[in-house]
Parts: sequence; structure tokens; C-alpha cells
Amino acid sequence: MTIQARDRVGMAARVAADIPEGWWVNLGIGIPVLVADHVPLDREVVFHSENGVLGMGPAPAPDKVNPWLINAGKTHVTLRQGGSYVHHADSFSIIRGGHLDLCVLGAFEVAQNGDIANWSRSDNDFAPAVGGAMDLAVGAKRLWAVMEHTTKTGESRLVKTCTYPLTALGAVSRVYTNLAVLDVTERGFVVVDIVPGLDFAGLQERTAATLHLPA
Amino acid sequence: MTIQARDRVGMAARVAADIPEGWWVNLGIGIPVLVADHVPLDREVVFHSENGVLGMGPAPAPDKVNPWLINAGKTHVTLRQGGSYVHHADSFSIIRGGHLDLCVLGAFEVAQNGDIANWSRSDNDFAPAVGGAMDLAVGAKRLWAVMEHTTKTGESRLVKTCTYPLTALGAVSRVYTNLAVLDVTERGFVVVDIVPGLDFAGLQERTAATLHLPA
Amino acid sequence: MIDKRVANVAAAMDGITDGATVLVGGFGAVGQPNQLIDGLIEQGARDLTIVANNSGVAEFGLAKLMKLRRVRKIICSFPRSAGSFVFEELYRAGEIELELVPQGTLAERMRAAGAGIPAFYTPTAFGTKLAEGKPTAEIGGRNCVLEYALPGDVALVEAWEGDRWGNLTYKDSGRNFNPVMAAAAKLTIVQVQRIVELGALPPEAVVTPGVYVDRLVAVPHEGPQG
Amino acid sequence: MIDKRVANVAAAMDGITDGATVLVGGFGAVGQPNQLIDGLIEQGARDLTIVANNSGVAEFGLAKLMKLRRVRKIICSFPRSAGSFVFEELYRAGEIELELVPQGTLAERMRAAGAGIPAFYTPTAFGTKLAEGKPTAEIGGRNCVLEYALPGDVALVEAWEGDRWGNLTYKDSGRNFNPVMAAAAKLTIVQVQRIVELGALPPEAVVTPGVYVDRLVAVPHEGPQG
Repeated sequence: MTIQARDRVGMAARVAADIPEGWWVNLGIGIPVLVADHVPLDREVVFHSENGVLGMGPAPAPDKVNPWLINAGKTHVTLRQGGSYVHHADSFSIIRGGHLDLCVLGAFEVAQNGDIANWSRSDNDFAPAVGGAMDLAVGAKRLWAVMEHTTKTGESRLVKTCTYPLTALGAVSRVYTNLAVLDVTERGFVVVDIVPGLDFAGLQERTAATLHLPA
Repeated sequence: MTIQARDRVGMAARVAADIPEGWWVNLGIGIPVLVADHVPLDREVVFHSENGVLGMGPAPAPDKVNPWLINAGKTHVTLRQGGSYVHHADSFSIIRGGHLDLCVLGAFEVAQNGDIANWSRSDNDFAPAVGGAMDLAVGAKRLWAVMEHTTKTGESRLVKTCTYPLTALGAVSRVYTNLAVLDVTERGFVVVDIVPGLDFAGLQERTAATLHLPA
Repeated sequence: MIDKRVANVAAAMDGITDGATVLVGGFGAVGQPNQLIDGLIEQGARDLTIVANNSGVAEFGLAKLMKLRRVRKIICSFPRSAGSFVFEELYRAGEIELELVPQGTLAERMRAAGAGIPAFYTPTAFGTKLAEGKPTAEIGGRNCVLEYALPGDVALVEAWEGDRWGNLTYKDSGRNFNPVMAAAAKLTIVQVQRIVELGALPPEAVVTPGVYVDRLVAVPHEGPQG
Repeated sequence: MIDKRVANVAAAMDGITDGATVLVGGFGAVGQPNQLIDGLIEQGARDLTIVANNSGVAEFGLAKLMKLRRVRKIICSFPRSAGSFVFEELYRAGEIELELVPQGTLAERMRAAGAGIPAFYTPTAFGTKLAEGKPTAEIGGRNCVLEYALPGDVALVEAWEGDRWGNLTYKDSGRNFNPVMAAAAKLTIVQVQRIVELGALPPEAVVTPGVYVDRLVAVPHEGPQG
């Protein structure tokens, strides 16, 4: 049986399955923003965008675009009934004040102690951009990271210690990859599920950090 | 000639005469709130109240009272065209951020270095109330104090050093009393004007701090 | 479906524990959640710390709560309002603790709690009795006092209209401390004049977004009292 | 009569000096005061420090100001937007200085400037490269970084409607940094789609009260560009 790795949409759908009704959620740019498409509208989840939008809805029809309404990725979005606007300081008060139930961010690396690196690939980055990542990682009630399990050259992104510049310390509680879902615990990474075609040993083989089975 | 001391209304009118069009002003409770009555409506001065009202107008007619609209003294007021509401943190951001051109406060004592005492009459006060006085004294671009020149027992309220608990250090720039108007300068109190029937020597006699004539 | 509406004031009070810190909105009588305060009196929690601008008047509302010896401590800026004799008697008798805070610092400390700011510097109160014992620093030539965030376990909030997500508007000067406190507590309980359909409040007009609100109860009343 | 209206963009730019710190509203293209930025380009001030979330795109607006070598330093959270090649070239060549600030800290530092808070503690960025060299403290069990207020000499703000007192409303997500910057600068210059009669904006709907605004110019345009 071949490994049925998840593609980007598959990862987003897998994250979406774990978001219960009633949560207030921020989705980072990249794979995370795709998550919204996989939460059915009748499961009310309120999506927050750092630029001061609460209650984002799906992308507009091409002829219904409101040019004044974008998300953090600068893509046009819609506003659901019940949605509202705040300014940037208030928007980040929502983030930093611990009012969001969840933030989902992309990552370059996640360490077994929950450290996350997702904003800069090197200390000599010629023009690093951080955006709201450090605020979101520290502020939300829980932080989930979504990323490919390995780099294009096959190196594990789940590591013992991050090598890239850190975004936040000990912040990630769960990681979703194309191969597995893992909780970050005091023991380190605990495997929640693995895609069909791959077993625990195979996953460990592809992972630099030590994996654990649930207690 | 008898001393033509100003009464409370006279003091308020004297303060009002010095407020130019275009200033944003907070008036403390007591004599200061009376100042608004002496600024004609066609000289546009915007009155701010610490409970989040910008653009207060005169008292309402008895049959036009809006029970939801009060000033800092808990008296019913009106809102002028152009007026607006903010919440308490935003209201005090206006105060503490240095955005008000003027605050007028009552005082127990003002010292020649600009220290003001206006919130508590003793260190053993049984239930002292401070309200917004300390924020206003420190935050506004300029602070004017209005008070009787002496206590009921004839002691000067313009002092070398305050004896009552301080509200703010070096904050007052001008004092309006029933007898005179005085600037607080690096030299100390400089007399701006004196009521008819009293001369500099007579004013000095009633004042604990040393008075100066304008340079 | 997200639905923060509860059936009545009693249901809104569920789970408030002894020893809780309760933020109570209002400035004077305006924006004061009188019906929720009555609910708290009924509910029975004791040993409370109350954070409010004033300390209640006559013998109802906060004053009644104090008279019943349910309040251990009050944190406020202006306890000595006209008619606040219950507080004054208890304070004189040493039966209630007072933390007196300049009004702007009080608002900012709760704003900080809601915004995830554990502490901040302010020039307010520097060199006065109310800054005694607090850390200070000179920043940009100004002498400042370090003040800490003031979070609540519970906030009792009065708003004007609300929807089932908990989005709120306020009426006139009834806004005052209410939006600040709504953001600063773990459990935010709101009384509104009326609950409207989701979508009825214009997105630009929402002052408190529902993310801050836990429970919403409709209690129409005649206007500010006390 | 209080009247903050000025006749045109050129008049609105009067007195901006070389070396000024200029806060520029907007998040991406939305809420970006493009016509005021063009006015600043025309006006000629040099050696500027620009505070903005992004660093401009293509070769117009902020990017043009940078290409003309008028910007000494940019303080922002996200300089590397799609199409921001002017900044990247200058930065690579060492011809522009960058202070990279987490977006929430950037907003909060300006909010602090407007609110009279000289400094505050935040957990954001603790232990990261962006906190290197900054004072830290553990407060309530959380490790924090001390951050300072970030005031502007000038703010360039885009709003929706305004009146002659300078009261402002914003459109949808065009609000973003604009109200925060309006409060944080000594000289706040605002472009609006239209100027309305005093009293036409509902008192509850005003987002930026006129106390923060110095000059107002009507510049109707088709919507966000760039």
C-alpha cells in the first residue's frame, strides 16, 4: 500500500475536522487559510483576521467583490452576518489578550517542546517579514501548526530543537502534517493519527524528533 | 474702595474669557464645570467629559433630559452637533495622551512650583476619592486651577509647598482665584491681574507664597 | 449555532464563586448593570472583590451587596459619591478593604488585562500617595509608575442591544467602563435592553464584538437608576 | 468655527520637515492613503522614517518615496510583500534601515503613544531575535519584553467620511491601522472620500473623534489601489 499523504487541501480539511462549533479562530496565510473552506457554514466558527475583521465568510463571487474587505493574506473575502470590524490595536488585543480559541499557522519547524519557527529562514535573511505571527503564536488559547512533514530534500520539520529563528517558545500544542497529526506534550510528540499506508515506525523514520504513542 | 472679589460664577467667567476657539477642554467638578456656561456657543470649544463624552453642550430643558447622558459630575447634559462617545479607556487615552488643550480643576492648594493638591484633605482621610484628577493633571497640555484664594479661616491656598496629599507634581500653569489670576513660572507665581479694590501688596498679604510682577 | 443567550438573570449568574473578582460597569447610574447586580445578590457568592468606578449609593445594588458583608474589597476611583454611606460606614469600621486607583489607571489596567499587556508605565500618580511602594522609572524624561493589568473573574456589563453571538452596542454615555470590562474578564455576563437578530447590528456599529461575551440576558428597563 | 478642512493635498502637507517620522495607514492596499503619499512625494521632505505595516509595492506610493531615496528607515512588520522589490533592493544594498516589529507590538506601540503610555510589557517576541537586547521581566509567570511607545511627527490617514471637527468613520477593513495612527502623531493629516456636515455622523458611529485630527482633505477615489 502506498502512503496516502495528504495534499494541502487534505491537510486543511483534516484541521477543519477538529474545530468545534463556537470557536473563534485565526488562520495564518498559506495552508491555514484553506481551513475555512472545510468548515461547513452551519457549524458556526467565527474567523478572525488580524486586519480587524471578525466573522469572515467565504470568498466572494467574482462580480460581488468588495474592494475594502480583505483578509490577512490580502485576498478579498466576505463578512458573515454577525461579523464586525475593529481597528488594528483592538484586533491584536483580541489576539494577544487570549480571546481566540485557536490559531492555525504554517511553520518551517516545530520542536518537541512546542517551539515554532515560521518567519525567517536564516539569521542573515535579507528582508525578513514577521507580520502577526509572533503575536498569534503567543496570544491564542491554542496554537496548531500545519506543514509538510519534511522539506523537499527530505529533512524532518519536526525537530528536537529548532534551527531556524524562533517565532515563539513552547507555543504549539498540535501539529498537522501531510503524514500525521501529533500532539505536543510534556513527553514530546505524541502521535494522534497517521495516514493510511504508513505505520509508526515509518513515521519515526521520517521524523528527527522522537515520537511517542498515546499513553 | 472695597475688594471686588469674584464669586464662583465670576471665577468661572474669568476662566472662560481665556479659552480660545478650537480648544478641546475638560472641566473638573465644582467651579470648573460652570466655565462652560460662559463660553458662547459660537466660540466653538469642545468640552470633554471623562465618562466618554466629547462635545458636551448646555444643560437640557427639564422636559428634554436624556437619562443616558451625564457628565463627570453625574449631571445631565446635552451633546452638540459634532459630539461623540468613546469608552473609558479611550476617554482616558485622550486625557493621558496629551490631546486635551486644557484641563481646569478645582484645588485645595497650589504650590509655587506648580504642585497641586485637590483630592484628599489628610493622610488619614477615611475614604478618599480621586476620580480622574491625577490623570487629568498629568495628561492635559495645560492645567489651570480654580479656587478661593484663602480658606474660610483666611489661610492662603497659594503656598510654598503643599501640605495636603499631592495630586500631581509641577502640573499647574495658571491659577484663577476670587482675588487674582496668577501664572506659575520658573520664578514662582507671577500676577496676571488682580480684582479691583486690591493691589499687589494687598494680594501678597493674603498669599503664603512670594508673588512676582510680570518681567 | 453560537448562542450566548440565557433565559434569565439567575441562569446568567451560574458558577460565580466565593472569592471572585467581579468587574461592574457603569459610571454613576448610567451603564450600571443593576439587574445583574441584583442577580449577584440573589446568587449568594461571598468574599468578593468588586472593581467599579463608584461604591454604590443608598442601600441597593452594590451598596446592598456591601451591607450584606459579601464584599471583602473594592477597587475603585471614587468611593465617596453622594449617598454612598454604606461603603463609608464599613470602611470606617475597618470591615471593607479599599484599593483607590486613579480613574484612568483603573480603565487602563483593565484594558491591559483584556489586551494581554501584563504591565505598563504611566506618569499618572507619580510622586503621590497612590504610587507609594510601586516601581518607578524615568522614560523619555517623564517619571512613571509601573502598573499591573487588572483582570476579572467575572464582568457584569450593561449594554443596549446584543445578538446571539454576543455583539453589543451601548447607549450614549452608558458606554463608559462596559466595553473595557467586557474584554477584561474570564466570564463576561451582559444585560441588554433587547436582543436582536444576528446581522441586525451594522458591522461598523458593534462596539464589543461577541468574542468577549459569554452570556447575554435581555432585561428591558426604564433607564439609569441610582 | 473649528474647521480642519484644507483646500487640497498640497496644503495638507504644509510644514512636514526633513527627518520626520511619518505614520502611514493601511494594511496592504486597503486603507492606504495613496493620495497623501503622493502629496508627500511632491512636498519634498527627505530623510524620513516611515512607519507602516508594509513597505510599498511596484514603484508607486511608498515604493516611489523609497526609490527617490527619501526614506532613511522603515519600521514595519511585513516588508516582504509580493511586488515590494524597491525596498528589497535598497535593503540589500544597505541603503535603507529596517526595524522589524511584530504586527501587534507595532499597533500597540502606536496605541501607547496616543494613550500616554511611555512603555509596556508584552509576551510577544520573548526569546526571539526580535527581542534581542531589550529589557525583559517575568510578570505573573509569563516572560515579557519591554516595548516603548512609537509616536509619529506626522500621520497620513485614510478614512471614509469626515466632518469639519475632524470626526471620522472608516469603511470595512479600511479601518486597520488608521485610527491608531491618527491618535499617535503630533500632526494628523486625513484624506476622506467625502466631507459631511457637522452632525451628519451619528455620535455612536464616530471611530476617530476630531480631537486627534489636524487637517482633513476630501479626495474621492475609486477604491484601494496597489
